[in-house]
Amino acid sequence: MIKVENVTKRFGGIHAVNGVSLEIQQGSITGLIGPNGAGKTTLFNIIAGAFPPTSGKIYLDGDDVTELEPHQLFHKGLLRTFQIAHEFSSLTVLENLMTVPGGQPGEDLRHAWFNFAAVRAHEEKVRERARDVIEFLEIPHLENELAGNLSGGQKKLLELGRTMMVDAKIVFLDEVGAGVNRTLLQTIATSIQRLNKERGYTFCLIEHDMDFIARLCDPVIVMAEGKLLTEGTVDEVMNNEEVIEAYLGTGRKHKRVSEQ
Amino acid sequence: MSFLSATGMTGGYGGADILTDCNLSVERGEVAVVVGPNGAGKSTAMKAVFGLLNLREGSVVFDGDDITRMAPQERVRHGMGFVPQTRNVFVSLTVEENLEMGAFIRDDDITESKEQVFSLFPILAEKRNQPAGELSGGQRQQVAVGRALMTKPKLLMLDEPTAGVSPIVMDELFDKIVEVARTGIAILMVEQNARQALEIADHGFVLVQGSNRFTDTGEALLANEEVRRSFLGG
Amino acid sequence: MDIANAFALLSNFVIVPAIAYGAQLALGALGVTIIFGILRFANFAHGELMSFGAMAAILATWFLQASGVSIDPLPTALLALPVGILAAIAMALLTDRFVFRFYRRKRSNPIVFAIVSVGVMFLLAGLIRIIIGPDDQSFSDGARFLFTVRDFKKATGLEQGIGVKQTQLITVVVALVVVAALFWFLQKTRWGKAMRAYSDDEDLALLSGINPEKIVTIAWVISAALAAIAGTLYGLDKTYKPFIFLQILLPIFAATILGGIGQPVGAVLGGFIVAFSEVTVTYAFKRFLAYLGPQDWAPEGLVQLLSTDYKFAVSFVILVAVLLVRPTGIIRGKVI
Amino acid sequence: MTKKVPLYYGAMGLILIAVGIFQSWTVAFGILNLCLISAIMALGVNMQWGYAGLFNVGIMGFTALGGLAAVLVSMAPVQEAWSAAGGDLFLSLLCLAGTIAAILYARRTVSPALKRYVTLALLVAGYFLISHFFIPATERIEAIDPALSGYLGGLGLPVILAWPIGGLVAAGAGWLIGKISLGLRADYLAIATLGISEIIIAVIKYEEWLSRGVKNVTGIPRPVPYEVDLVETDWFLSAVSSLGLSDPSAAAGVFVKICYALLFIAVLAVIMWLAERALQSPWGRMMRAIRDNRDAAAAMGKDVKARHLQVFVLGCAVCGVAGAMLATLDGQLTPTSYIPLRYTFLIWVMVILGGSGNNWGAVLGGFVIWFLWIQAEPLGAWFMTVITMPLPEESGLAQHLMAGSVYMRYLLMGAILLLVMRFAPKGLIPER
Amino acid sequence: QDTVKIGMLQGFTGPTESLVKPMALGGELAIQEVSDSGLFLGGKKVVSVRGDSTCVDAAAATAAADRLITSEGVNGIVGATCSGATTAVLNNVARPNGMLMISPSATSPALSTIEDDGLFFRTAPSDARQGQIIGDILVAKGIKTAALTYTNNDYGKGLADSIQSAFEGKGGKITAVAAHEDGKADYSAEVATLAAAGGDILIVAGYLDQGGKGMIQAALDTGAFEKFVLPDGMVGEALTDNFGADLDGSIGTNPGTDSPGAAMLAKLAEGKGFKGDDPYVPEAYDASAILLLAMQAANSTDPAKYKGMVEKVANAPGEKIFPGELAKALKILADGGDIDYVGGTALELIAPGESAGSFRETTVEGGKWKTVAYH
Ligand SMILES: Nc1ncnc2c1ncn2[C@@H]1O[C@H](COP(=O)(O)OP(=O)(O)OP(=O)(O)O)[C@@H](O)[C@H]1O
Ligand SMILES: Nc1ncnc2c1ncn2[C@@H]1O[C@H](COP(=O)(O)OP(=O)(O)OP(=O)(O)O)[C@@H](O)[C@H]1O
Ligand SMILES: [Mg+2]
Ligand SMILES: [Mg+2]
Repeated sequence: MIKVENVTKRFGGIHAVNGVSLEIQQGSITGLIGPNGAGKTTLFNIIAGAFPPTSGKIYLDGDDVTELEPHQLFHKGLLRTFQIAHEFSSLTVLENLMTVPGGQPGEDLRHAWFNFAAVRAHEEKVRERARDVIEFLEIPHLENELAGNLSGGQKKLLELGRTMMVDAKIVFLDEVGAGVNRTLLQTIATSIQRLNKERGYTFCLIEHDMDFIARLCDPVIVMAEGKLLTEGTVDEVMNNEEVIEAYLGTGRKHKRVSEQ
Repeated sequence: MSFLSATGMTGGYGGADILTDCNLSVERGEVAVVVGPNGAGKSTAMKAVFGLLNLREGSVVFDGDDITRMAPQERVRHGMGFVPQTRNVFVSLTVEENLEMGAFIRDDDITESKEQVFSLFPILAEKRNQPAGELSGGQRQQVAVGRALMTKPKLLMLDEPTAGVSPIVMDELFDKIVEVARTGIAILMVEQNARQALEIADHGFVLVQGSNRFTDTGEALLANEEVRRSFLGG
Repeated sequence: MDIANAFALLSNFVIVPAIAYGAQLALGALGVTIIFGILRFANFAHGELMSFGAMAAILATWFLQASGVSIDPLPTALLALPVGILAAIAMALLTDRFVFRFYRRKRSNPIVFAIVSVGVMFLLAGLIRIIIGPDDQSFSDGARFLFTVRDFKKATGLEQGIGVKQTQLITVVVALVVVAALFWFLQKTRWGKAMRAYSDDEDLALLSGINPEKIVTIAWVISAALAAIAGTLYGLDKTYKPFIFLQILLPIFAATILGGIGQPVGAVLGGFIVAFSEVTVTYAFKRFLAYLGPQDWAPEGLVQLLSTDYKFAVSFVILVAVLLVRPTGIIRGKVI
Repeated sequence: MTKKVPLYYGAMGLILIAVGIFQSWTVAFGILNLCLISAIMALGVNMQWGYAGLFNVGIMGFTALGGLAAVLVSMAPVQEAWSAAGGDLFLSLLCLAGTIAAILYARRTVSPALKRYVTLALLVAGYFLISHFFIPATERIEAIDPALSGYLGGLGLPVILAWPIGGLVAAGAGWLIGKISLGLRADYLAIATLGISEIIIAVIKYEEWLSRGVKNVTGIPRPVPYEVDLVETDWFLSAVSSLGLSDPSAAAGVFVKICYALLFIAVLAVIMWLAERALQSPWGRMMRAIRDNRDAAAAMGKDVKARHLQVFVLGCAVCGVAGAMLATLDGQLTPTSYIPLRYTFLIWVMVILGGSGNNWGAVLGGFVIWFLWIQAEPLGAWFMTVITMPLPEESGLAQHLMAGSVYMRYLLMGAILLLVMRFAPKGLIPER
Repeated sequence: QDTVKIGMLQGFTGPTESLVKPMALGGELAIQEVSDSGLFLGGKKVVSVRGDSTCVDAAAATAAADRLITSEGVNGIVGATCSGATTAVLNNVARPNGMLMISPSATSPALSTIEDDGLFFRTAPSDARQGQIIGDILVAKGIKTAALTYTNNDYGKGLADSIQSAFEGKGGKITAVAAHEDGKADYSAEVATLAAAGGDILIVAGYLDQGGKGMIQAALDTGAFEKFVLPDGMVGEALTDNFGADLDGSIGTNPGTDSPGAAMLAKLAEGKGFKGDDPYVPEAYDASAILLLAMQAANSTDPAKYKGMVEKVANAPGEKIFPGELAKALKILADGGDIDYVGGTALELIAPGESAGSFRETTVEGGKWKTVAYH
């Protein structure tokens, strides 16, 4: 579905992404992991069109989309979330969600001015869907809260919620879990699975919570220092020596302070 | 009286109260962890302890002094250090300058502390001359914690220090936190990686809708079925 | 071919004036860039602050002149400058205390600050005119020229001469010294770094134990001192007139942004670029080329790229072009 | 909060009525007319800043273009000028079109490596070709009776047409400028628009063949009757006497101002309706989303650049309409009168004071600030009189202060602005 | 009513602010004199009401005039300062309200032909006249080439046009023309252009405390020109105070006369603490004076009634009236006599209601203005 071909991105002297090639299969939930600064977010940004790669190509369903802008990719069914939440701070939670769907008649001034009935009818539909998403995220009490006033975790939820407002083909999730309560994260995982199974969404997600990855992802791609380290099933990756050394570590050795 | 004890904190951002009768406390050399669902008021409670929120009721006593009315920068001088959840590095300053700013109130030689931070987070030593705004999410988090450590605080408050940090760094961070605590510093932190956090915690507070739901030792909370199910993800 | 004369001509009409003008803009831009960089707003009152400082210096100069104090051949105004600086600082701190601090606490949008600074600008403009009146004031004394065109011609025997004014030299030297000092202060000293930290994130600065009020005070003191110096030197070189200070704000802002906001070195660079581009692009190269060409030959037209009518447009076109290619300014500056 | 809106507007109305009663009705309606124009300008700026967060400091330029349109539409054509230079002007226009076509064609056909050089070469060649016809033509035009004419004149159409055309001209300029500079960040956009607006003014000032430059165009025809004609019209005189008014010439003055006011109110109402409708629709929501976070909006499928351009052009058009209206009201185009203080900063003060993002706020801001701007003058004199009251009349200080009383306009404007901003920092009518 | 109000509508703020200060005082001096005489319309007092025409903002000027006429109820206006504001006020306020205006300083040639219903006068001559005179002076001095710079507004442009056409019509050559904007920081580019074109002398049609001064400064500093032609806007003590002997040999022209009126006014003004020979101060004094004298002659404060009297009091026949003699004039008029107002500018109104313009030619010698001749 997505094919990344030999992509490189340089910032000044830094090779944030360095010659990465990979493929994301239709219908899969692909995990992307790697140490901090491995270039995962940068790769996401390139795929989603936030900036062009220094070299290399991106294909979506066989079409070259390297040069496309984010909004064009959105209309091709490619959605993404941001690692650092990008809410519309002066809009309410409901409005944040209602803003998402493309092709709303009311976003065209001609309709906004002269075709109010159609606009209103469409608004009702969008509002309904937004309410469903809010329900799902367990934040109905925040419906009319300004997004700028949300807590850190709530903003991440909203970030996820926006991707549920349209029928996407492929969704890129950048650390949706960071800062989200683990119990809620379980629910999110379930729904990702459901969207994947029932609606056929393809997912690609960056996450540092290995339980989450283990539960959802196949395959898992590991990046380190801008390069592809390895790729495989969760088990293969988790037992890979290099991955353990660079990313996972050898286990927990914490003890309570007072016990020592 | 505990080293830090915040009692009966009630207040919010101007609208409805976010915190209602919230209590937090921690001793020297101990780690206390605050967990709870999103929007429970954990960050708000931290801000309240640090004086960034006007409390309607309640008091904060630190090291024997009532500091309820003290300005935040005064609290820093009194030995409190804080790493907020978001916007916790100076983006246009280099990594090294970020650390120096952490040590702003110190008048002694800071090279040693700096080296300690660099040895704890080797990646930062590599990027010491890069503006922190160009770092990856996880790297920034490391800078933020490093910056707070530079203060040499008596009480270190961390709001989700491990959010977005790779597992290996998270382990190291927790190790370091334990290490820091062992030097006699009190640590109060909010965590969503609650299980790992409670493992190293002496005390845990479960906050729900601005009030304490459970308060116990870390071990006991981990063992509590309801806590596990509702807040720790099973 | 007459290279010596050609060079003298070019120096006299392009290089020397552009350097002097550039230094004047640079001094103004330095003050603007500090506030822009640290407090994050475009201070439209800066021109009036320059005017205010200069006014105080003029009043002090008159007093000194009246009591017979002088430092010939240097202008007496230099002796009075500290008074101007103090007055400007006092005024800046006063406006901060009663105006800007309120919005800082409220965390208003930078545009609100900019608009409020327009209010301060109006206020100061009125105040200055009420105190010293709207007229031209000339207060320079001492020797005017380092060497005049005539001196130069006599000394070298050339047809073309170069003249350099004392104030031009003083302005250039002051601009260079100030930029070096500021650069050092911001990059190397503890308080300098704290200022940059504050400009990044006030909350976090607070958490690091930095006293925000102190940062703000330092920023205003520096900016106001620069304003007074720039205003006084400018007045010495041309004359003092309240109306002018609104006008030079425009190229000063252009210079600030061109150089990169918050960057002292950038401010100076920006000042010189604006000045040089204005002067060179509109310079009529007729006589210059005549000297370079064969004897008794001169180009027919004026050989002017652009009429002086549009001279200020040059700097803006350059500004826009630079910003499109390098949005942070020449030296990576801050973006509000 | 919504209750505040009628309250403020009511208060503003009462104040204007008070001016009518205590000063005079001509003054009141004179202020009202400019309040209405200011309100339209403020609406235009509010679209750009309040909806989309675009910091346009070039309002002056777009207003001036509107004014230029008023001249070009309504003034009578200068026949000598056309016959003296019309042909050459047409040729230079043809050359301009040819150059553009050649460049476009070349860019499509030439290899990418050469593109830049070919474009540059064509540009230079075109420049010389155009000036070959253009410069002599303009010189000939400007030589025709320079003290009174010396320009091409206009189309001689009714001046009302100039209002929409002024909007179109400003929109066209806005489109061009937006294309170039909307890629810039907020604060740089500001300085770019500031510069560009100065350039527009410079063109109007220096291209005398087009606008008479600094020699000003006066006597722009009116859309309403002239007072001098009215006082000689029977129906008017009989109306005046039937109303029991004693002074027909004063009544004529008020009548003309009321005519203007009605026209302006109609324009304001249309623009306001469109603006409100747009803001309250999903379009407005989208614009606010883009303003809050353009990266996220782009990722959510919003074409940020196109939307910015759209709203920028709309805002410019509204300013252009207002500019044309202003020139119509003044009856003249004086390029030197376009200064940023009056046409840019003052408008910004209106928007911020009224409450950015809120159309009702922007309009109110337009009213309040224009009112204060005008009334600052008598207020200043009054204030100084009060202050110097205790001083003996002959005292130097008192005389100095009284002489300074005209500068109280600045002082009072500043003080009023600061006070209102202080006690209603989000504007009188906040966004929500 | 017992007090008559005169609107002093001048550009108090903005680019002419420094020029206007003494002008307004000059205008008010005449008003004071008339008021104090106790002879005006049978003992009425006269007061001046100031309005700010700002010079550049037509809308503000209009609003100020509106206020003066309809709210303050003035009976005549002295103003406005700049030609643009004057036109706006005349078209939008004065004519519609039938109010009479006398401008002391609007010199644009366009105002000669404006439709005014006989309500507009000016005590300053049109710029067209000055251009003629400067052309004559230059030719008489044997100057063949000159560079020309003007302040970029209607005054500067109009004056520059008339100088150029007059000079070139007499066989001179203008090597280059460059406009300068007032209130800019730097004029080296303009001077460089003019220097490149060369010329025996530089004509500076600007303001002495604005860009005109900056141009001279830059020209002297770079040695581009050593002598200047200084039209009315440039003539003033401030200029010689500033440049001193550097200006030696420069030529100045400004409205002025050898009639003793100017000196008398200067003396009067001295007592009041301002300079009576600053630019346009005599014009302002005269504007106020003939306005009030016309009222006296018509025995009415209604513009429609006294507008016909303005030319009558200003021109012969009749007793010559100098500054400080307004009381005498009032008395003569009250007795039904005739006066010929001379005032500070040797005022002679020609059709269509503007000063014929008598000009003074000066030169700078040893850093001081010296009167050479009158034209
Ligand atoms: N705008 C930028 N300018 C310069 N360097 C950058 C920029 N953005 C990212 N980098 C560098 O690129 C590298 C990769 O960053 P990236 O954000 O892609 O990491 P990541 O894999 O997402 O890490 P994390 O898990 O911590 O979020 C980092 O070393 C970072 O410092
Ligand atoms: N600046 C603010 N203004 C108004 N309300 C706020 C503000 N910040 C947070 N809130 C509200 O206060 C409540 C508690 O927020 P807080 O940030 O303390 O939650 P939290 O427990 O830290 O959650 P998380 O785990 O998601 O970070 C939330 O419902 C949020 O909407
Ligand atoms: Mg990342
Ligand atoms: Mg939180």
